Amino acid sequence: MKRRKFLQVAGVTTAGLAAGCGTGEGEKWLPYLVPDENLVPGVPTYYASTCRECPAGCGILVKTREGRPIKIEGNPHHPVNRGRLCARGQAALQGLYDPDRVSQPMRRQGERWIPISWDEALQQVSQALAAAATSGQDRVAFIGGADSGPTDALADEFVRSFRSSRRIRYEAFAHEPLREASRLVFGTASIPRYDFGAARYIMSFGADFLETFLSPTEFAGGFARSHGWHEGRMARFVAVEPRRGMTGFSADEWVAPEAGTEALLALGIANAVFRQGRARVTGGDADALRGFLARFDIATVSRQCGVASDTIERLAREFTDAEPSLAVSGGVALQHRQATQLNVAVHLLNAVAGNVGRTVTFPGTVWDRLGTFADLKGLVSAMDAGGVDVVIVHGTNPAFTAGAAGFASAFSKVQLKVALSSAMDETTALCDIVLPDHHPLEAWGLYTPVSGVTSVQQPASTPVHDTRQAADVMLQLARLANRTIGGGAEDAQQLVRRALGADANQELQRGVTTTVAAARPVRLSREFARLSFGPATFDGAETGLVLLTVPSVALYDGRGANKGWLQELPDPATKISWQTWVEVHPQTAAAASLHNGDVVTVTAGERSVEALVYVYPGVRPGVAAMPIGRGHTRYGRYATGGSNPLSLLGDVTDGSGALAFAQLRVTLTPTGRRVPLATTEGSPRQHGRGIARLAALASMGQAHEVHEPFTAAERRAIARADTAHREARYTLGDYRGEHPKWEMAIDLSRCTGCSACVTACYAENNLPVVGESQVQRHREMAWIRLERYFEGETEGTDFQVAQVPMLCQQCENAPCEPVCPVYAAYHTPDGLNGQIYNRCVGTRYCANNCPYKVRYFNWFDYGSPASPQFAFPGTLAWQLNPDVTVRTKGVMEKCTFCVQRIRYAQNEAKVSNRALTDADVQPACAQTCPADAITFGDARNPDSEVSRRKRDERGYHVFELLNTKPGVTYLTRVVHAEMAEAASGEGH
Amino acid sequence: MAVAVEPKVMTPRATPPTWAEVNRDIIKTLDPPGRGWFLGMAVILTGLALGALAWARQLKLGIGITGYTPPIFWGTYITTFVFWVGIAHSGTLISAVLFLFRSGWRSAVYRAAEAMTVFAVMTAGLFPILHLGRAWFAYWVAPYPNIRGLWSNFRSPLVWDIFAISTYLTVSATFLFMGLIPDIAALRDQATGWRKKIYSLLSFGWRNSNHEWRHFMRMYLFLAALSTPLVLSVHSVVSWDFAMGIVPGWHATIFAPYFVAGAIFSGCAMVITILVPLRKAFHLERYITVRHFENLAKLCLLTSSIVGYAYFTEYFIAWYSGNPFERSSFYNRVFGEYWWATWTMISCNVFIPLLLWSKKIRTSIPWLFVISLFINVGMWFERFVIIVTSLSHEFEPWQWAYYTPNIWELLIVTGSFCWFAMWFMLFIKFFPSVAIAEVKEALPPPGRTHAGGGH
Amino acid sequence: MTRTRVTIAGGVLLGLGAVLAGVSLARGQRPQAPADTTAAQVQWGFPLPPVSGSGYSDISAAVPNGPWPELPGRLRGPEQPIFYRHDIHAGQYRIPCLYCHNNAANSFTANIPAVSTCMGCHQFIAAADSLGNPNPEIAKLVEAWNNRRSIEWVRVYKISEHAHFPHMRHVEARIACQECHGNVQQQPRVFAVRDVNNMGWCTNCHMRRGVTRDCTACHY
Amino acid sequence: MATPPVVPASPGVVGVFDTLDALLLALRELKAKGFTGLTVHSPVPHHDIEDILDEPVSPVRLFTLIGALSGTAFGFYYAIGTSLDWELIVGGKPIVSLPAYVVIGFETTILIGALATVAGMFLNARLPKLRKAAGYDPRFSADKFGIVVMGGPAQVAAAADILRAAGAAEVNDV
Repeated sequence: MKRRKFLQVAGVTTAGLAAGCGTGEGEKWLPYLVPDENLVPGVPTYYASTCRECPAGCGILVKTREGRPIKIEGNPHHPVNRGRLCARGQAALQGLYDPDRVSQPMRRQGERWIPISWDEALQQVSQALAAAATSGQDRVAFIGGADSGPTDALADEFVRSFRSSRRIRYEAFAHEPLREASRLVFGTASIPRYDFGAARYIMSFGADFLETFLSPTEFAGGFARSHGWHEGRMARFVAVEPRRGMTGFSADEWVAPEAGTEALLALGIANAVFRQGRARVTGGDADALRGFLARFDIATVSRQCGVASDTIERLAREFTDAEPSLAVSGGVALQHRQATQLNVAVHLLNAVAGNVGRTVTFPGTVWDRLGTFADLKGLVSAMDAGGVDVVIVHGTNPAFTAGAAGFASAFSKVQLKVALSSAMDETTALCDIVLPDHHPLEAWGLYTPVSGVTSVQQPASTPVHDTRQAADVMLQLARLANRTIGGGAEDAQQLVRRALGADANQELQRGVTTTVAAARPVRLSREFARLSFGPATFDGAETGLVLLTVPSVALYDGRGANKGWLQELPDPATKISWQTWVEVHPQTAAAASLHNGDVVTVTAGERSVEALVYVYPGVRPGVAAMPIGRGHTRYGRYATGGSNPLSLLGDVTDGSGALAFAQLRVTLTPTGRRVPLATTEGSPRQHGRGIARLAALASMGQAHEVHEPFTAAERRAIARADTAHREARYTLGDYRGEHPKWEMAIDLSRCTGCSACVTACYAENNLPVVGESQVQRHREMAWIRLERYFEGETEGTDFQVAQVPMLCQQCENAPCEPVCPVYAAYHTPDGLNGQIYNRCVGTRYCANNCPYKVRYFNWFDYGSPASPQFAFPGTLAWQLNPDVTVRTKGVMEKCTFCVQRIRYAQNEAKVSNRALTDADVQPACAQTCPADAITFGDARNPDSEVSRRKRDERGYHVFELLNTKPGVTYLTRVVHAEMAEAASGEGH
Repeated sequence: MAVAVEPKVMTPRATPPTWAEVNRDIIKTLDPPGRGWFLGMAVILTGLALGALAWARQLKLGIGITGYTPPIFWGTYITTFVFWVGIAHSGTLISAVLFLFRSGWRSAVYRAAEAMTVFAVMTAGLFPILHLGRAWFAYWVAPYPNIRGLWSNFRSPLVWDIFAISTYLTVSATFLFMGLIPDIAALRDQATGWRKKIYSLLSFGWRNSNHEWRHFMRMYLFLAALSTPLVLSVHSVVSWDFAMGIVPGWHATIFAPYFVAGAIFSGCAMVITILVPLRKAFHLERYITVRHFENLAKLCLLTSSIVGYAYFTEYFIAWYSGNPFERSSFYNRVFGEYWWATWTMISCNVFIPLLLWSKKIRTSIPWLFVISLFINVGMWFERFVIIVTSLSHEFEPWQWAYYTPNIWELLIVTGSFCWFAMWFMLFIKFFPSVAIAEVKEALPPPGRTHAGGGH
Repeated sequence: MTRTRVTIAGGVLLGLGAVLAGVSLARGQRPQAPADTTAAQVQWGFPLPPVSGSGYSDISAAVPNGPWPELPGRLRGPEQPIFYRHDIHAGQYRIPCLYCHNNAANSFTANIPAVSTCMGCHQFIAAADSLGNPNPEIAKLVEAWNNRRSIEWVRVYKISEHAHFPHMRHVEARIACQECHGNVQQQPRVFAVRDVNNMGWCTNCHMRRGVTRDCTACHY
Repeated sequence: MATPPVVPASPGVVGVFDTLDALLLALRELKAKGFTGLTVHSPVPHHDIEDILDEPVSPVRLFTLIGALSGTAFGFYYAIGTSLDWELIVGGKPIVSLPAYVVIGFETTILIGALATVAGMFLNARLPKLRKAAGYDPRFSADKFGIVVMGGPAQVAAAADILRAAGAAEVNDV
């Protein structure tokens, strides 16, 4: 591990927090003792590992400079994410460098924490464990998160070695109902694997598969392949859910049934399939299903769900016409009393459409082995009864997510509570001893998200603090208690290397091994018939609004809450950051005269929380939605804003023992206060200005009228002038000779609005996190933002959502350039719109003159430790990219197509004297885009991918009539809906 | 304002003052200041200090302490900058243009107006620096030879500004001082002690001899001739700060004349605002007569209607062009979140000045004073509306926002008014605020009954 | 009156002359074709004409096994934990710069040699100076090595954070290290021969050699 | 009336006048008698005085012209020269964007023109004058006029008579 010692050449340009002040007076250099062959100061080293921000287990490459991880990118060899990453994955770094991390072992005394030595801590814990083991069976409990591989096995072994079987893999989003449904319908209690790429027709019953559901990055890739317009074909996507979230934005059609009746709707459709004689099941199954489904008469269903019966008939027809199709369900938001039934129904729908084995397979996944909410409740009651002496919590925070199970009170009854946690979160705060855990980027492991995919996890950095990996701690504890586990392995590294076998090093380099696992064939079981199907019930007055608690794209189940990047990432649906809001339908709002930003008390029974009203056409009338993840009481400086809707829930479970996240009807009572929303949203409509364009599939192919702001004569004149200018330019000083022209193409048919690009940009370009108060003033610094416009009549469900990533367009005739008095903004030879931070004096004229409004100003000194607004406190500063200047106060900044990457690649190419190719340069946003919507390259090369996409018939430039000649070409998003025309035209 | 030493009321007499009286009365204004003057000065300096503190804080923490809300990147500072540049205009107009037109009534008022011009430019010049993100690098905007081999971008209207404003300051200051020389000589000949020394120095040994007058009058003529296009150019350049931008609501060819008219409009109003108390305090009723005010009022009326016409044209063209961005921007001006600013502007600049059609009001000093105040407010709001509402409602709907100035900006703006007032207060106590020589020119020379002055 | 005409004509001529002067001056500023670097100046840039002055020692007569160069009267530059003499290593013994600062060839940043690099030679080279008495400086090095300690060298050159200087590009372009760092091979103790953050000095060299002056070549 | 004895030592004489007309009378007389080196002090310039003296037009205008022209030249020279010194393309515009430079040229025209004019005035009017002028009287800056005649004793005497005859309030030696 010495090769990653921090004995480095004195922080070679630690990204200039000292804001470049000439000579390094008195600065010290610390050379290596022995140079590390694969670490050259100034040259990045990459380590393959696995992202553990959620159970999906994406493969990552960690970019380190001088031994410090500074950026995470997807591992292109990895079958799950194919080199892409979501916002949460990008932000893992801020977990590693979390300024509020627990930096050494501590013992709690009342409310105070006293540092103790590792030895002392381990001694205490091991003795307690031994004592507990001697005093009886099952007196030790271990609560962990999703895990697999040797470390997972080790935990089991560890608990067993202390005569206990109480080991729970607790995930707040464990999708038990889906697993249970698989058992009931197909006899295998397993989470299916979905192939969105192959599906020609996708129907989602509230599964947010582009946000948090199972493996969103993987799904986004597949979804973009099938649903993204290609050669005139694209899959149709129907979102069936009472609340239309980010995933629903990509839908061609939104069907909003009464909350809790989705199961019935699904069964109704399945029934219709049979009645239309389109079912693809045969033999006994067919008869059984027909019989069962006949119970769900379409007229009745239509009445129960509030969905027209001909809609049901149509959906059935379309769903079976397309081959193969895919229906998904199991989203947390719709995890209500009837969740298992809903998943059963959707399984049946897939069965009758013949999708099972095609788009729906059962290879076995990491979720299969997760414990249920009921299991946790079992442990809670045991703890409550004093049946547990020692509890070890690792990598999960039930005190925050499982308040409903009464976790906290029972937990406090346990004699010794040990946290193997690197964060002082709610659960850790309740513990007696905290043995700080490595961050996944410091730890060893093998992770198998889906059987057949073994993803290695290795340290990319030496421990930032005095922490130890949980597995190591377990080994040491066992050793102290004279037990041998893990086959007597020394530490986790040994465990992993043993498991990898002889060619461990190659494995470590590649990061993942894939073996083709034959998906287990499944056959229909009849058990589901015993379930009782009906509308889900919700506690509370009939007049109340059904409360949907929605997992947050950024914060997941709340574990992302102490990461500034994620807190400041505008929610893709509402565009609000930092705050907790409650979504209400315009009609509901009008009736109760609620307005954006009104502070309301959300009351259920005697429990209540406060939230800000956001009037949102994406929820059904009679439904209110709140995001999960904020409202922490502990966990760190960034986490404590907002409120936690989970604290409203009672321990209601569904048939599978899962917590019913949707179980309440709530009332909203205004407090009379109003707070400006920390939103990036200006106007939610684009007023026909053709920024994010939609086109109906029907209108594609045939020459549809494209708005042309100039007459033919004008066009010729402009072209002549441009060529003249270009000719002139290439004879001028630095512009002489051949240069590439860097351009970008963004395919809106693929973009899902997931905002991974935004966080990637934060990570790559040292963007400061400015905080709630500044976002309320629209002072957020995101160089790339996602604009979300509603198109069409938003009163009903028949509207489209147009999303567009807006970043510097690198205009050839950039309006921002000529107005800068000091040439801080100018045009580079390779077609970039250069921005020289250290030359900028801050007149801000460029920003006024930018029609795309993509220039961002440093209102405060975010980069200087002396300043009250310092954005990189503590170890967060270690993440800063040394290749990018940290901007000082008073200067303008903006996207530069990651010019530092371009220059680096050019230098590399020159030194190893070969030609520069597009493959060498990828801006952070393009690199991470899970949907592969962003293409970057040299537009002067007609064969480059970007040139190809530029020539696409859907290509257009925003505000063409300004003749700014943008370097970013957008490709119109194609939708099945017919009303899309609304947004298609340039504003005229 | 200051109160004269002995408050004896002087009623305007039918007979014009003699040359001797002119000297006596005007030089009297330089008598040691009274309590009122010091009181006013105290208030002014306090305001100035507060403004300075606000700026210090802004320099330390960053310009973020203001209320700026992207995409409104320019706010009260630039608004006030344009306001002061506008104020600066009538001075030169009255002294130079009217001089060329040989309109005699200028002689009594032009000195005060010209002083106002100089100090207004000095105030305006502060704001481009004030509003910079990195004010300590303001000098980078100037094209000075430097070791980096970098120059400034002469395509940028902001660089034009540097040249226009600095030229204007230099030339108008020179013009003012040149006009002062004969008067300083008169002061010198009356003064005693240290004052005499200073005035002798400043008068360059002026002797009122034909050898001096001969060249002086030429020089004065040519300065006037040069100042006239300058005064028109300066506000045109300032207007191009906006017109050169592509922002809907800025990008209009009408801007230069529109701004120049507005500038003269606000300038004349400010002259009235200043002259009324000055005249009262110094008992200059015999020199600054109602006729002068009426003429100023007529100028206001004229320019007001030009400005009003410009407003109309803006809206008409916005509609007629069919350009959706322009249309939306102007619709938003009148009916959007900033309706209050727009309507303040229109009523103060177009409706209220209509009162001046009535001779009764035009010749009533109190009325004029009140109206002039309204016009000042209105013209500040005109710039606010042009700058802020346009920026708040640009091409990109996602980036529409609402901005209101906060306390720090207001402190600095107030400070700028105090800065202006301070200089003016000092001026009127050290130099004659009415031109001795030129007033005499307009009067019958001793031994004659009608003024044969002029050239 | 003739005087008048003359003066007028003079004024006009002055004006026109000025314009022409402007254009011609600008012409003169155009980057020239690359100045060819002689073989003597390539790679580690030695031998170069020795310079004299305070802080430099005269090594013109030095031969590898001869006596060490005289120390100049005054030493410039910051005092270092170990009195490592570039004039001996690089000057007298002619060790190429890149032998120790090898990363300059493949990275933005030139490295300070690792302790092991020093020990590479000094475990064989006796710790004794020319007069035969033990050399305390090498002793320090050995001591540090034995205690697995690194050595806290004092930094001499630092480029501002807002400028990015790719060493490898300049080495690859066969620019002598001395071009920027001065005749280090004559400096007993290294001192900053110039402010490397003087942008005009960078751009002048770039213009002389006709390479880019594009701002984003260094500033991003 | 008895004429006081003329002191031959004095190099000149000054006549102080209460009224403009008296001054003009004396002035005409002096011109008629071919007196040169007259200095007329008057609180304000007056065209009648100019008419009688009828001196050539002040050369200040040449200073203005030359100043203005070199101003224009300088403005364009500076703008063009600096743009060509380091070619930076902004907004796809040509390196030498003349229309933009007109503003610079114009402003420098005015600036240098004005300064040259002032300089011209100072040079031609021989300002600043440091020494006391012969025969100057502080009242000349208020409401009195004066004529100073320099010359030999005979001329001075003659001038004095003329001045008196024209009705000078006072006639003093200087």
